[in-house]
Amino acid sequence: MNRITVETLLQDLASRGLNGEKISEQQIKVFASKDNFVNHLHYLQTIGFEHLANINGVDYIAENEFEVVYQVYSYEHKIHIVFKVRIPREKPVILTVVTLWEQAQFYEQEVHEFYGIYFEGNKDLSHLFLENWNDLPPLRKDFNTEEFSEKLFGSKRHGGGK
Amino acid sequence: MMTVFNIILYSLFAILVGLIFLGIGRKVAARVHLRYGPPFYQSIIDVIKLMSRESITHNFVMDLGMVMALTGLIGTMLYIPIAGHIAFESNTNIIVIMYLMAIGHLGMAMAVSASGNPYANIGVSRALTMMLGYEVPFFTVMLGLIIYNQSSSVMVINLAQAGSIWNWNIWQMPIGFIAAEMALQAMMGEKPFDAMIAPAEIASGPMVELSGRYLGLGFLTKAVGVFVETALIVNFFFGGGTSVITFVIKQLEVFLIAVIFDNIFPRYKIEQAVKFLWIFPMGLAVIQLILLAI
Amino acid sequence: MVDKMLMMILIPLITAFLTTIILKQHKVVWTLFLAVSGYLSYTLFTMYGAWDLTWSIELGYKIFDSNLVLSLANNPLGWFFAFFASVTTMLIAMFSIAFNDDKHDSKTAPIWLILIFANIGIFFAQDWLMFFGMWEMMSMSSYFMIAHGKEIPAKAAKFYLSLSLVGTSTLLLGIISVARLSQTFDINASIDSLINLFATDYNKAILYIGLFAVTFFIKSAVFPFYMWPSKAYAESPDDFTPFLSTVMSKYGIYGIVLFILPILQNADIPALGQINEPAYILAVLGAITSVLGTILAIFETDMKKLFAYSSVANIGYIVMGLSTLSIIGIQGALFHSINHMVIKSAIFLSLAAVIYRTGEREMHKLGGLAYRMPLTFMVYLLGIISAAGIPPLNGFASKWLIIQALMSQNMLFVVIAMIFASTGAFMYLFRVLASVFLGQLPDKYKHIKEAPLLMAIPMTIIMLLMLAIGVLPGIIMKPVNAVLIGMGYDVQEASWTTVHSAFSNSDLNVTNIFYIFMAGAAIALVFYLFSAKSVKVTQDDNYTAGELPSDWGTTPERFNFSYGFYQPFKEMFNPMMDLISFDRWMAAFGKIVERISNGLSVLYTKSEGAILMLYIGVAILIIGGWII
Amino acid sequence: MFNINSLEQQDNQDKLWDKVINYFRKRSLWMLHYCTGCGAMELPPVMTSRWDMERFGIGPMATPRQADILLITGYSSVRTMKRIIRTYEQMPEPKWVLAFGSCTVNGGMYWDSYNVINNLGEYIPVDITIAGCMPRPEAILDSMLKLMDMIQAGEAKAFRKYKENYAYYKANQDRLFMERGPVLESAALRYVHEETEGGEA
Repeated sequence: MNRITVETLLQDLASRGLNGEKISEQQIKVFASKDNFVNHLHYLQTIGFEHLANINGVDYIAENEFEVVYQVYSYEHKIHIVFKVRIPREKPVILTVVTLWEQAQFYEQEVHEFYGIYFEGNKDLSHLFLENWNDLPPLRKDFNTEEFSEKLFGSKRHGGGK
Repeated sequence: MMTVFNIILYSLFAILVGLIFLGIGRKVAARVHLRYGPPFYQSIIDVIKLMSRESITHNFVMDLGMVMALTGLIGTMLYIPIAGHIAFESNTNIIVIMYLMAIGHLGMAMAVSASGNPYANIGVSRALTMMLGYEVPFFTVMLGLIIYNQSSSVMVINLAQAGSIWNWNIWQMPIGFIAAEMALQAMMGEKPFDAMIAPAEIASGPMVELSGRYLGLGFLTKAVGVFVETALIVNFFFGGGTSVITFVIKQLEVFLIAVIFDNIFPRYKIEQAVKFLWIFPMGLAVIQLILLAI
Repeated sequence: MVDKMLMMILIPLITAFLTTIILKQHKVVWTLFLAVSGYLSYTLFTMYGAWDLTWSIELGYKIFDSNLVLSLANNPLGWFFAFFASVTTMLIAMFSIAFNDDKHDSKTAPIWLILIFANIGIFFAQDWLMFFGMWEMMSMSSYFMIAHGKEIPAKAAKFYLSLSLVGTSTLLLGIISVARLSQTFDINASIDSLINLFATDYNKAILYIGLFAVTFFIKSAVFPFYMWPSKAYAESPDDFTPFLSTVMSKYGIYGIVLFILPILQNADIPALGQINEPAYILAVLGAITSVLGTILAIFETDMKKLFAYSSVANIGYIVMGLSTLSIIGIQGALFHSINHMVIKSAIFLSLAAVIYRTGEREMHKLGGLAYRMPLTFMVYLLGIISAAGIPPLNGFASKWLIIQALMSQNMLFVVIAMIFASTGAFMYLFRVLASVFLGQLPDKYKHIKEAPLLMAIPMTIIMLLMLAIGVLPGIIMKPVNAVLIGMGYDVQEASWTTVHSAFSNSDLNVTNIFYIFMAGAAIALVFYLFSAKSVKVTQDDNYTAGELPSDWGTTPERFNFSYGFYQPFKEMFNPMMDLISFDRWMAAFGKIVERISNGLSVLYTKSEGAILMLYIGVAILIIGGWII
Repeated sequence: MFNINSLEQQDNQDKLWDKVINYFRKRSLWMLHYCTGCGAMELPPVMTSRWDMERFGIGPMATPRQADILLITGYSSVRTMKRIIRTYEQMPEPKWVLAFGSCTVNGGMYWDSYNVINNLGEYIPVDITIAGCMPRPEAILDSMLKLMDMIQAGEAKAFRKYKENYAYYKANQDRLFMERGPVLESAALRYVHEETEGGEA
């Protein structure tokens, strides 16, 4: 396979209906819709982006949306793709990519744990880090950690001084 | 009556000397690390503290085993001539010494296994494997000594070296001495042969569940063990000693060599250690044996 | 007054037929069995010193111009083995009463009685005909005993039988050749004639000795034939395994001491070092046996198989001791034979008690039984201390004698093998202790009880016996020396406490070691009692880096570290193990034969090894008969 | 002879004997450093040649069974706390706890985190806390010396406090570990996915 550069990759993706932006010579970001992003990821995998480094969640509370970010890397082309998918906050459901990358299991579990995003098709979305957790997922912006800490751990602002 | 008094005296002497050796060993190790180090009597403080502390037992086997361990080592110690003196009338047979020492190992292994902690069992499995590694070369060296002197008595071997410093066996069989030193390093569980302890890896292995009095007894066992092992080397290769003082000083030298090696080596995996022991010390010991036989 | 000798041999036989009639009354059967072995022990005890006691019958045939006579004679060596064997049998018999109580099983008792009959016959046989007949009887009855009407054991027994067949055919061949030479079937005469043969035809003499040696090696599982005990011991009934290991493994040793040793010692064989070439071969075979047995035992996970290999290793020590051809070596070997009887019966009986209570033979499925069965644990513990040859118990003095003998004969590399084996013994002995008796107690064994009283009594007796022999080696050494005097060696009467060595200033007072051990224990106890008291915690309260193992679904069985106990060590040996695996050799050999004789492949489809051995046996008979 | 209860019955017992024992105890402090947070980084300098803790007989140990001091080096999350408590309870008496850094006093920079406990003293009894983020090695060494003084004077008895006020500590621990309902009302906003695929067919 020919060596893919950032520019050719962006063109290629644009032809497939994906908006992208160049960040640096070795990094681009791509925006996809939640309906067909799995196909795009699968395409990326076939052209050499075989490494899924991480899955992140971002809470855009002002826009009432969650963003799920897939960090995909190619050792062959030395390009890092930040692959972003937006989903609505009311119904945070997205398809799983465990079928493409096995390691996505743990990333998805983590994102589910901290944002409450539901990955459709992932068989096991149990807790990884939090024990005994019954509250709102803690990294959502509408979760009030100070109040939580105060109620559970008895924390005080300024360490109780002033 | 005199024998009873002697036995008590010799045991206490060995324990005390062993503990002070351990303390000096820590001090020397500290100096190798460019530290000040603890006082030389630190090990005695440690043992008294441990003895005075609450301890945790899982079942009766633990008590039985730890007492057995110290028993075995003290029994071994009583068979070793110290600068020609011996606690009671005996022939100081080498094979008796080797086998009596084994009861200490068995007791210790049993006590720690009784805790049911897998770390302890891993440690014991490694320690026993290591034992097979070092006993064979060490015994091969001793075999050379026995054949050379036509006697399996430590006392006879000791007396044969009396007189000049050039009578010492270290000059008669230098290759065997090197082999014995390597085996001794493993026998004392010092690096590079400390895979059975490995604090960072298996949580100090056999000692993982020992606390208070059990660890105290373990320390005493270790102290007597150090005394016995160094005393054997001194008797075999350094001509024993004219007085108790010179004997102990020679022992200390042997011990400090081990401590210094301990501080400058990394750790072997257990199978590497056994392979090493079966190739180098064993090879040297066999070469020595062949040289003697010719 | 009926002949004592005849009575002794007939009573087991008569009882065997009697028990077949009342087989349903299992309690009566086993009690009869105990009574017979008790009677034998008592009779043998009274027979000590009466070396002129004989019984013989003329058959009225003539071969080689001599009358065929079946005769039994009381001789020191045979008495020595027979007496201790029957004492051991008595203890095992007591154990068997309780062991077979639950299962209402008594079908093995008659065969066992026939085996005892053969046992007495072998040890007191005066001529080769008697010896051979009894030997064959022993092989057959032990085959049925091992199989005991079950399928898997029958396979192991088949293997054992086919090897035995090789053994008996070579024995027969040897007997015929030697008898042709000496013109009589008398054992002592044949020894003399073989000694003479060495002066004239060295190679032929070696060949004849080799024929006998193969038989004895097979029965005692010396090196080329080390593999059958692991199969046969493991599958035989649990109460019979001690007998198999303690008594039956000594037939070969008895044969070597009886026949091969006097020849090697008295014949005119060129010396090699301080001994001679055949003795060196014997020593090397013994060394290989003990090292191999040890290594194989270390890797075994089935506890009965493990101790089968341990028995093999111990036979190796005995053979090494015999091969020194010196008085101390033979003393050590005979002493160790008896020690091995005592030790192995202690170990196998305690394991049988464990199996009786748990029904489990795989070590890694057990654990923590010391807290439920403390007596069994103590018996086993003392057993392994003895077996490892640690001083205050009995295994030490005999090992010490053997090592001293080997060293004084300058057999350096054999000594190294011996040390390797006895240090390695420590590894496998401890493995069973840790896996079966220590560690976490699996939930399903939480309510296990101590072994029943009738099992506990023999175990306790054996435990005390080990201690007694350990403290006072004279208990065995006196008969040993009496035997040696009877065999014509120049030895003093043994002392109660001291064993002697060939080296200067090296005699050993064994009793003193016990005192010193007690002194050490007293000092250690002072330290122990002087310290602060301890708090008892539950068995599962372990340091696990703060985790609760139960959180991760870890059961006590899985928490025990016992399956791959010596995994790193094993990995070191893996390439070697492939090379020495007899099964693989036989399988590979069998496959080659299969390929060659494709038409006959039906014969080889199942258990190639066993059938192949059978063919070898038949072939030896045919070829041997032809040559002669 | 040696009696573990001597601390409890101190008033009735011979003072001299306790002083002797306390001397040995203070001169041989073995620590289990539970490396929960960044504080563990400050221990190597204290142990190695710059400050050399071993000259006071203080040394690291691998398991709680052997250790006298439990070092909580920094913040501890709820999950870690469970392990700390188990470790603490596995230590034989007498035992002491040294809490490192601000995090163990009031949460430090993690004071409003959703999973870091604020005050370690609520869950296990702490003998000495060292303030600072992170405390300097000098401070650690100083605290050790202070602990030694306290042991000699018979003041370091927090482990007895744990026994006496076990109900208080246990209640605090249970608040973290026992099954509990939502702490905040906002928990109602959680998205709970309902399987719809099955219904379509």
